[in-house]
Amino acid sequence: MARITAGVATSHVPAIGRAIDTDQTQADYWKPMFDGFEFSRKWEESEKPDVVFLVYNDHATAFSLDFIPTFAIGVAEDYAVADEGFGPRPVPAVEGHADLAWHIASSVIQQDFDLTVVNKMDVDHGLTVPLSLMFGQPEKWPCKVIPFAVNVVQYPVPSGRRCYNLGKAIRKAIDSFSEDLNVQIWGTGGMSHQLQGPRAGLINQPWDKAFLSDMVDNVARLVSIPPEDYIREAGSEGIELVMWLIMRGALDDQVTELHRHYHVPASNTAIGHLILKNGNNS
Amino acid sequence: MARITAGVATSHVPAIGRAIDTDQTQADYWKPMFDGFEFSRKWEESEKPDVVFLVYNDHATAFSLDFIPTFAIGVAEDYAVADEGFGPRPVPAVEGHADLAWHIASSVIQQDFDLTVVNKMDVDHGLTVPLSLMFGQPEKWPCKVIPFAVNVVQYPVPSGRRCYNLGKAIRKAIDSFSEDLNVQIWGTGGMSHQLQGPRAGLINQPWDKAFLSDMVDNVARLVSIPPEDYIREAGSEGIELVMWLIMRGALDDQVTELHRHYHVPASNTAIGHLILKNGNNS
Amino acid sequence: MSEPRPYDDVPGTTVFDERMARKGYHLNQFCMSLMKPENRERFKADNRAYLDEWKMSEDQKQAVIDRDYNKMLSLGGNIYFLAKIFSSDGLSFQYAASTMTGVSEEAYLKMMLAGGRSPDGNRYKSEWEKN
Amino acid sequence: MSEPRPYDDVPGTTVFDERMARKGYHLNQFCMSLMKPENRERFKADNRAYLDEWKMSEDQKQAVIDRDYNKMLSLGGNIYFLAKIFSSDGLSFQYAASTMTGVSEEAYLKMMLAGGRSPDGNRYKSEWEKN
Ligand SMILES: [Fe+3]
Ligand SMILES: [Fe+3]
Repeated sequence: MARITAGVATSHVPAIGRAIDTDQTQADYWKPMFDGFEFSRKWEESEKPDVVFLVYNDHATAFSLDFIPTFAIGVAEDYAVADEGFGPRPVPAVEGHADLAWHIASSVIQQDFDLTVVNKMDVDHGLTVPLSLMFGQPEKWPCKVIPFAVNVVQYPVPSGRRCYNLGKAIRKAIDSFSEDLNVQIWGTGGMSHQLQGPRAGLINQPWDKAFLSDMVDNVARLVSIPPEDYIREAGSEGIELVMWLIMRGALDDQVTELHRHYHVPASNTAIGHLILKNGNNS
Repeated sequence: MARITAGVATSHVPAIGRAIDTDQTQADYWKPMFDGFEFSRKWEESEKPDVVFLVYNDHATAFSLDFIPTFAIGVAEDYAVADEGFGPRPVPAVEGHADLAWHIASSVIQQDFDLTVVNKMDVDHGLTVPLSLMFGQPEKWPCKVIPFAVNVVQYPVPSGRRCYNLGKAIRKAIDSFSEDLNVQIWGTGGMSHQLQGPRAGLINQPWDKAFLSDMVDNVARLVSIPPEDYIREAGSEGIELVMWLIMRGALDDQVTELHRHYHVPASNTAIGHLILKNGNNS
Repeated sequence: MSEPRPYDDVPGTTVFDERMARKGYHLNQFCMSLMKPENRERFKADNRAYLDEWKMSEDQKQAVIDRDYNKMLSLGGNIYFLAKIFSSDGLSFQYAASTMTGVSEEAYLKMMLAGGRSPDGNRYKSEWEKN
Repeated sequence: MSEPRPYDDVPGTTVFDERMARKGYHLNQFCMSLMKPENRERFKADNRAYLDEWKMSEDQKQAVIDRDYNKMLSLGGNIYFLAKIFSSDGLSFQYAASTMTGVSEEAYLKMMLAGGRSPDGNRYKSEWEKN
């Protein structure tokens, strides 16, 4: 039986990708940010997940305004790394897990989530930056990845509660997959940031820190946050945090916190990171 | 306030489009089928709807396997008529109602239906054949159209109950639109037919006739029909009938039947047609 | 992926579920390409050469060349995609359906005019096996 | 379409909802076209000529030529789409953000290093109007 062993939350800023790809992770500006992921890379080396179910958002890369799916699941065998305007990041292509992805798609649609099923899509920094943060710079990613794209660009975006309930449906799907697989679910994006307008640069550290804590043991508060509160308190792009709730919904009510990291700034963004072991047995 | 005044159900076979476009509607084969729509065209002339919310499915035209949305709503100003392999049908382009479409999209997403929002798409016979049946061959379609595409091609497709509940959400959205508009909702596709395999040509007249009756006053039975029953009883393509349930969900519990027509065959398909006035005041 | 489905016992019918969609991805995308006139021309000029541009199995290619629609269905083809092939050939859905049922187009048309194939005896595979 | 939204009172912020998405459709699709190197080259060679190929308003075109990102936002641009413009110019998100806040990139960087813009005083338009 496939089982979700852990949930990972992490921001996914493009500048982080650039810092890695241009070998600046030890520069003064970046070092404190990357230091917080050292534990995580070592932990992944011992965890050796078979599959990462990776919740992210497309940033006007695979999806133009012609076609905006609220939720899209990738069921392909592989995914090319997108050219976001500077050429593709120099990272390995992403291998999918079509069997599990199709199983999840089928199960979750039958649980009344109206997914778009995607056989071909290029993946942008939203997906590749978390892989780099957690796995470093291997020749080949050490596991398969199921990309799950959430619309957080064009309003209305799905509510935090909808996302959390979707996480529960994904959990049910993974639990019912017959192959023995170590599956992690990652929720990416956030934390507070605003990239646009005269209010750009907004960072709300107390709000972010409360969010990190409540991800562990008070998710009920988080699922009730309406979109306007994310915008007001965490900046217009802080809404990405609803994707963390998909991850949280897929875990047990009780989880064990293995690691937490918070750093300001990375470019315009507050970096938040959590590793939650599924269940309360440590 | 916008209001849904009526629901229309009708099949949408490509051969019907060809019969219209090549002037064969009075041929022996076709006449009885088209006669059943004479009432409907006259009725539309006096109803003069402002907008038709048209539920249909794309038949591997706008959506390839690269990208299959469970539910997609068109929010564009206009839609081109698709070339399905013989050149586009010689019918007018379709004008959208972007204001109302966006309003519905926003409302329905906030009611936890995970729509894909589409700004550009060509529309195939699934959409244009019903327009021809109901409006004849005008220079210009007499109303605006909001295309709503449902995946009934790649399993799992949305359940009948999910479709019915979606209809209720659409109703709520239309009821809350401030402009005074006469809106009809059409559910298209069906009735029994199977286009593939050694069982092709299946037609289940008693089943279809019961479905037509229960659309009027026993929809509770219909929403409980599981997908495998559609396949077994109404042929592999009979599953299109779940789209009628979206239309039915958007109407009052009580409706007044204005017109019913049933004819076998049109090419491989049993043709069913209903006009339901919203509410039980005739 | 191989759990049984409640529709697996319907005879003479291939439900296009994820098992089939995966098998048929390249076959169906090839079909989709026939919506462009220039591709139709190239395909008609040389079926084999055009098919060789696609990541399809040899079985799939041969089934296309043979216009064996039942075979294509069993190899993951979906009927709405396969329709692009017989449309390119200038043939109708009714003709294609008749070839899948193994009768002449005339006999098929006659059956449809008489009300179509009855569901009686055609609901379960077991009913077909008896005969 | 003009009902107020609960986020309308957030200052200095344009939420990309359907009101903006409709306004900005062609502007954003133009931006998307800059993901192709050949389009970037043509755009860079002659901004105006390239923009004239798109169904954009004159205001939108002028805002692009002026690299006035706040103006583009007000005309329906979405920041992830607009990013294709400053990426084509070889400029960073941080630089673009600084131009939108009306300070130098240096001053903006300093603010970020000091922990970013505080939410205090920046939650409601009324707070900005007082100042
Ligand atoms: Fe992001
Ligand atoms: Fe159809």
